[in-house]
Amino acid sequence: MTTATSHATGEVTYLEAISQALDEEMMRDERVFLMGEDIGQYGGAFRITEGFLDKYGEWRILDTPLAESGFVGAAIGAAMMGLRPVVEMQFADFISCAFDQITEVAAKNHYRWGAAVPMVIRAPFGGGIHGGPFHSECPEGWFFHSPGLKLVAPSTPYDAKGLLKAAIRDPNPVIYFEHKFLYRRIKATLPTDDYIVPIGKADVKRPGNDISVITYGAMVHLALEAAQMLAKEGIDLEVVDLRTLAPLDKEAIFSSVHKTSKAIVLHEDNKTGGIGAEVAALLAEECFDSLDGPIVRIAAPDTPVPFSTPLEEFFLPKTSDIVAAARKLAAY
Amino acid sequence: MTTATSHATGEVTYLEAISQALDEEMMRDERVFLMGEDIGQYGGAFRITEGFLDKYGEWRILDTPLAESGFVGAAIGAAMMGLRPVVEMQFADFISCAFDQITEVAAKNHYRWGAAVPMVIRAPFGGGIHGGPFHSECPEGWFFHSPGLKLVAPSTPYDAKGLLKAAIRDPNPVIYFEHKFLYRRIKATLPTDDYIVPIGKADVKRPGNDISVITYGAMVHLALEAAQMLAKEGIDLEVVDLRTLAPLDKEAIFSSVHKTSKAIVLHEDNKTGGIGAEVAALLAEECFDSLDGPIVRIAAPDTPVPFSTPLEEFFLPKTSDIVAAARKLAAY
Amino acid sequence: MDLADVTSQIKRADLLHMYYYLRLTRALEDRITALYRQGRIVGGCYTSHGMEAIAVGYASALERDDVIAPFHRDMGAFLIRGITPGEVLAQYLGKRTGPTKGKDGNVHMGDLKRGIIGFVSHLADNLPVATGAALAFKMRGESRIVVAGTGDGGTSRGDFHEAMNFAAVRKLPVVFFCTNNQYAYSTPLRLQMAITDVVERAKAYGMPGEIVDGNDVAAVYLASKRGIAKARAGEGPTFFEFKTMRMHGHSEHDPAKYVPPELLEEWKKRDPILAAERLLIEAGYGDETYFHEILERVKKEVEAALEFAEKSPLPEGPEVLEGVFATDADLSHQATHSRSAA
Amino acid sequence: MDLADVTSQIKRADLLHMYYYLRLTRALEDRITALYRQGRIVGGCYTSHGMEAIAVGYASALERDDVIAPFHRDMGAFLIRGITPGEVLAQYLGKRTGPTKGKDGNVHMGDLKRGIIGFVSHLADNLPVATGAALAFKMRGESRIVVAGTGDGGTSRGDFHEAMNFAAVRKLPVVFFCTNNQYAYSTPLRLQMAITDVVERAKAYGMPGEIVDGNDVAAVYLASKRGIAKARAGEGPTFFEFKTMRMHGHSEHDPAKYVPPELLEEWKKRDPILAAERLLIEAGYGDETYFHEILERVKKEVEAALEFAEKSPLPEGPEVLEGVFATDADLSHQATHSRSAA
Ligand SMILES: Cc1ncc(C[n+]2csc(CCOP(=O)(O)OP(=O)(O)O)c2C)c(N)n1
Ligand SMILES: Cc1ncc(C[n+]2csc(CCOP(=O)(O)OP(=O)(O)O)c2C)c(N)n1
Ligand SMILES: [Mg+2]
Ligand SMILES: [Mg+2]
Repeated sequence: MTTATSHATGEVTYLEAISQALDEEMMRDERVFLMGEDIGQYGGAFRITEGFLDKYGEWRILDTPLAESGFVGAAIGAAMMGLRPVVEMQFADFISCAFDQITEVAAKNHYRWGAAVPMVIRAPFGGGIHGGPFHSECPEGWFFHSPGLKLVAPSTPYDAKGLLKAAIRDPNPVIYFEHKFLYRRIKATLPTDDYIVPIGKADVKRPGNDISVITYGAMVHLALEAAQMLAKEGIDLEVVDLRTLAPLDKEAIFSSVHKTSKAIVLHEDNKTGGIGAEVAALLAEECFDSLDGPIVRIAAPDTPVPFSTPLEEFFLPKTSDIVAAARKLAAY
Repeated sequence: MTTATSHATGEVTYLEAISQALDEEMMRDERVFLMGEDIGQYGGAFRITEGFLDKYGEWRILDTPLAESGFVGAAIGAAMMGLRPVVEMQFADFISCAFDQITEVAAKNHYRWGAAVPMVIRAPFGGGIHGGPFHSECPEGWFFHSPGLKLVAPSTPYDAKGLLKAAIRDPNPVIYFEHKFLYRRIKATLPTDDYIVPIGKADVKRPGNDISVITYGAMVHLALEAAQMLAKEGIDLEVVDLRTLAPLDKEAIFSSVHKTSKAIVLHEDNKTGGIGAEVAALLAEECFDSLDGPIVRIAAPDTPVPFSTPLEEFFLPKTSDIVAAARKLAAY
Repeated sequence: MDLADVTSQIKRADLLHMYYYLRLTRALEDRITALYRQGRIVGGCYTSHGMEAIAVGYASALERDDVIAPFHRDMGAFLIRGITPGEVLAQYLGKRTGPTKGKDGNVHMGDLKRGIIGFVSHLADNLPVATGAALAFKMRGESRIVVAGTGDGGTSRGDFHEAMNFAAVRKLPVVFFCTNNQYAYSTPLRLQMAITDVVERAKAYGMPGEIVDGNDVAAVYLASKRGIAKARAGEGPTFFEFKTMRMHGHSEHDPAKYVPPELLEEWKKRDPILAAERLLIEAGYGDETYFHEILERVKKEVEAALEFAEKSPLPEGPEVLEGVFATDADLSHQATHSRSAA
Repeated sequence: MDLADVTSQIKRADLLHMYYYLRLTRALEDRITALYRQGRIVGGCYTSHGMEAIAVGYASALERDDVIAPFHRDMGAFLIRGITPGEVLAQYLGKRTGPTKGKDGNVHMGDLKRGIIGFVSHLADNLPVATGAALAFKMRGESRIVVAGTGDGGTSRGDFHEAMNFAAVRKLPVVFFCTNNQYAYSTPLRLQMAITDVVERAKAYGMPGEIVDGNDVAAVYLASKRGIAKARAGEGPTFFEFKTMRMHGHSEHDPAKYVPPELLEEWKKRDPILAAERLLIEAGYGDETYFHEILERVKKEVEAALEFAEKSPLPEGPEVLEGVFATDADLSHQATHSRSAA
């Protein structure tokens, strides 16, 4: 397995960045422990905790029965008693089984009676891997509408590591949406020193002057691709990576749109009631005077994630969708 | 109890309208049956099914164990086998316990393998009754982001009866949000004939020319009150009652805003990620050219519903909020 | 329970302590009920009337650093863990001096400093949470334990199952109890489960279970002591079924016409306070004069508490916006490790 | 099982029918595995290899109008209920001719016309659904029953508990089974539950339970028949624990290094197909020639099926948008009442 020293060198994947963050936080703080299905000997469905069992033992790498509500509830209790649980959903889709514990217990405890619940739920989410309706979901929209929860969704190895560390150190319940499609597809060289990416701060992944593309997760890469293509046509996209979905970095969103006057809101989640709706609503509310065109949303249609290849391809937002929308908006 | 013939005469409350709809549908169609906690001998926490047990027996008025996921799941199975279950949540808040069954099973079955799930979940929702964080919630925002579900939320006895009948006759899972605050507070004389209010159709509760207030549930009455006050100042509000929350009646929303050019989106649910965000986003996307001012959202702040009277008063949107926002928007 | 068993196993002072809390619970809840009838209470009103022995019994069996996850009829446990009658009444009146500062109501009182996990309406939700607290104690090698409860109704929920199973698999230091008071709201046991004793549920988890007379405070206390000792010794969880009867409606608004009057008559004879008094008399630990004294004392305490609560300020509107998220400072003040250790 | 018991209770034709389906299941799943290794399958690949007797046994015990809610290793049940190998392979290849028309994958096949409730990934979610189907049959006075299954892992979920309890309370015509194959993914039983026999779980619901050799198709069949007969007679639900062993990884991508090789060795000797062949020989119902014939036959069927599947069209992109909501017409075509009645 990776060790703290080996973390320093060479390029790492998005998946390895997550693994490093967990390892380093566990070494830094003995209160940090992991819970979930098959995370021990097996190293997790995606092998993110491979080797952790040997290093940390079966209490800090705690294999649970198949019971998401039960182990999320247990994480809440452990967090209140001073531990720092990091719970793994085998797939983000199964978080629906723990919905009640997350929204009614974890999210509300501090507000109701002052008990902080410092815990993280890791949720491997998103499509593009032929997972079908139950292994490809983007459940962030549900939790976005639940005061008391923080939501993050990194798009790069750097952010993946830094946001996970920040999430573990946060005094609140944080759902960490890690995009399965990115696991082994992107790489980067990371700083050798300990660092965090602060929760609540968006990041301009590409500055531009004509249109703001506000997005997160795997879609960031599509937006960057589209930006590159459009640059040749003289359309200059600014790509704003939200990184934190709740609470939204309104300042960053507004300041981008104040500059560009036009906005495309992009996500892989279903369109209706997605986080993009809130971003668009905020812009229509707070930046109305700056807007030089309609706010365009690009998102998956309002259906479950279909299984078969041509269906999933149709379902997922594409670079060409962004290009087409940007051209139209630029001409507006 | 009320009987079919007694349904014809006199004013009925919102609560009685619901009760009538259930009774008439049960008489009309022997496949319709009710499930839930304490709906039998006790007649339900709000006494909506008082007397039903004697009339329909303990299988059609089926008292369940305290297990929301279990009985919603059972309703799904019964619906697929040809029955028409109407499930009562004792309070809408407890629907979180059945979240997984609703979003993963009921919502997706027809899409995935063609099995229609004709069922209704009645969810008594909303605040203003000193219920605190677990007896006052507006959970519609969560389900709004779940393709395959229909959501309705009547604001009057007429709509309450007509929408419930339509929901029971619909071939899909429908969540029926009935506002507890309205139960005994509003009355109306209803038609003597069988009628439905079609799902998917908004209703202009007050025509006006200056500003569209797009809202639903108990807030409709605040909007009407505000409209009355503002009329004296020469500000003419149009009050659009969505009635159906999913799928939204886009045409009605757009045509109102095409006329007025200004929109206030109002709901009792938390602001961020609420249904109002989608309405605002749709307007910013599709009616941009018609808009003569920012889209204003009025909603509860992003907190759980607090218990103590001054807190709950502060939390809930007020008529004065609408009046103030409308004045400002009118002057824009 | 047998007199000799009681006197040999429970100290006089402990029994008198429990008697006091039985009386205090009853006096406080009776006052709350009266206030409710006068329309002075905000929200609903659930009491433990006739079931006081359960909370008083188990909470008396705890050590200071232990933690409870009470259910909604455990007033005695709140009091024994140190929430004052004044705070309780402030909570019921929505005052800022209540444990939730007006954010939540009635029995939804939590306070980590006093080892109380705040009740969540959604029944059984706190059982998994309790297993997590126990897990923390076990992982840190502390000798603390958790006692977590539910009603008969709550045992039908999936979270009950998932919590019981997890606790058993990991041999966590937790004691579960079920207050079997024959009804869940209006729903009788026969419509809730196809077993007659809730304790049967424990078999599904390989967990030892025991039926205990929930109206006998000494029996509840001694059973809890046994379960707690086992949990503390690393022998894992135990499940107790405390048999009792709900003597009022589900909440005070409920006339409970669905309960056969004979059943109430029968259980009235087994009132836990009367039973405790009989026991104290037999043991020679108390007499009518003493009981009267205590009664007067708790009445006075409750009236003083009400004065405190009534004089307390209501929260102000903008406080709504406070506390959705915890800060680092909040967290660093959070009582988590053993108080003795700290 | 004892030979005399088998031959006295099961007709020769029925046993041969089961043997055929054991072989067909194995051949089909072996083919799917091979395709998976060639990268020709869309998505994951879970099989019932070494556990085929369970689905074949219970599905053979059903009447035409009964309904199943299978779990994810019940290929034999799909086949017996009438989903053709061609449709199965079309499903695995994401073709429009599969039961979900490409909307969903692999074992997520449902078809009300054939009495199959489509599998949902979320384990145990379909158990409450199955109780609802049984409720419909009971309310309409039909003599139909439901068989619903889960793995050992799935019994840890709350929905298992809520379904079992509800079925027992209302004495619904449903038979529950658990395919106890020792592991949930990589998690051994000892980390899942503190009991050694899953059947203990039934006691929590006052439900009769039985342990059955899941590798003996005759035993599974006869046990299912007993449970089904009781359910049909209005005597309520039964729970069967079918003991078996998962012989491959959780899915074909999983080398299952966490399984001790001895365990696999031991269970390999108990392969359900070999066991069935021994039984058929002993009973004089079949011999090597016959077995060979069947083997050849199912291989051919599978190859023809693959040809069908491969030739079938993929769905087209815009079909994504179809079917989110059902129409009145969809509903009126839905097979719900007994097929005999219709
Ligand atoms: C998940 C959930 N569903 C419904 C309710 C509404 N409710 C509150 S108390 C109650 C009955 C509880 O019965 P039981 O657990 O036996 O406790 P008791 O009130 O009898 O002491 C119900 C149905 C709830 N609080 N939580
Ligand atoms: C609620 C839920 N959580 C997690 C998963 C991921 N998962 C799929 S199969 C499986 C193991 C299932 O074990 P078991 O029920 O014993 O069935 P087996 O695969 O052993 O036949 C897991 C954890 C899931 N499908 N559903
Ligand atoms: Mg009870
Ligand atoms: Mg298994």
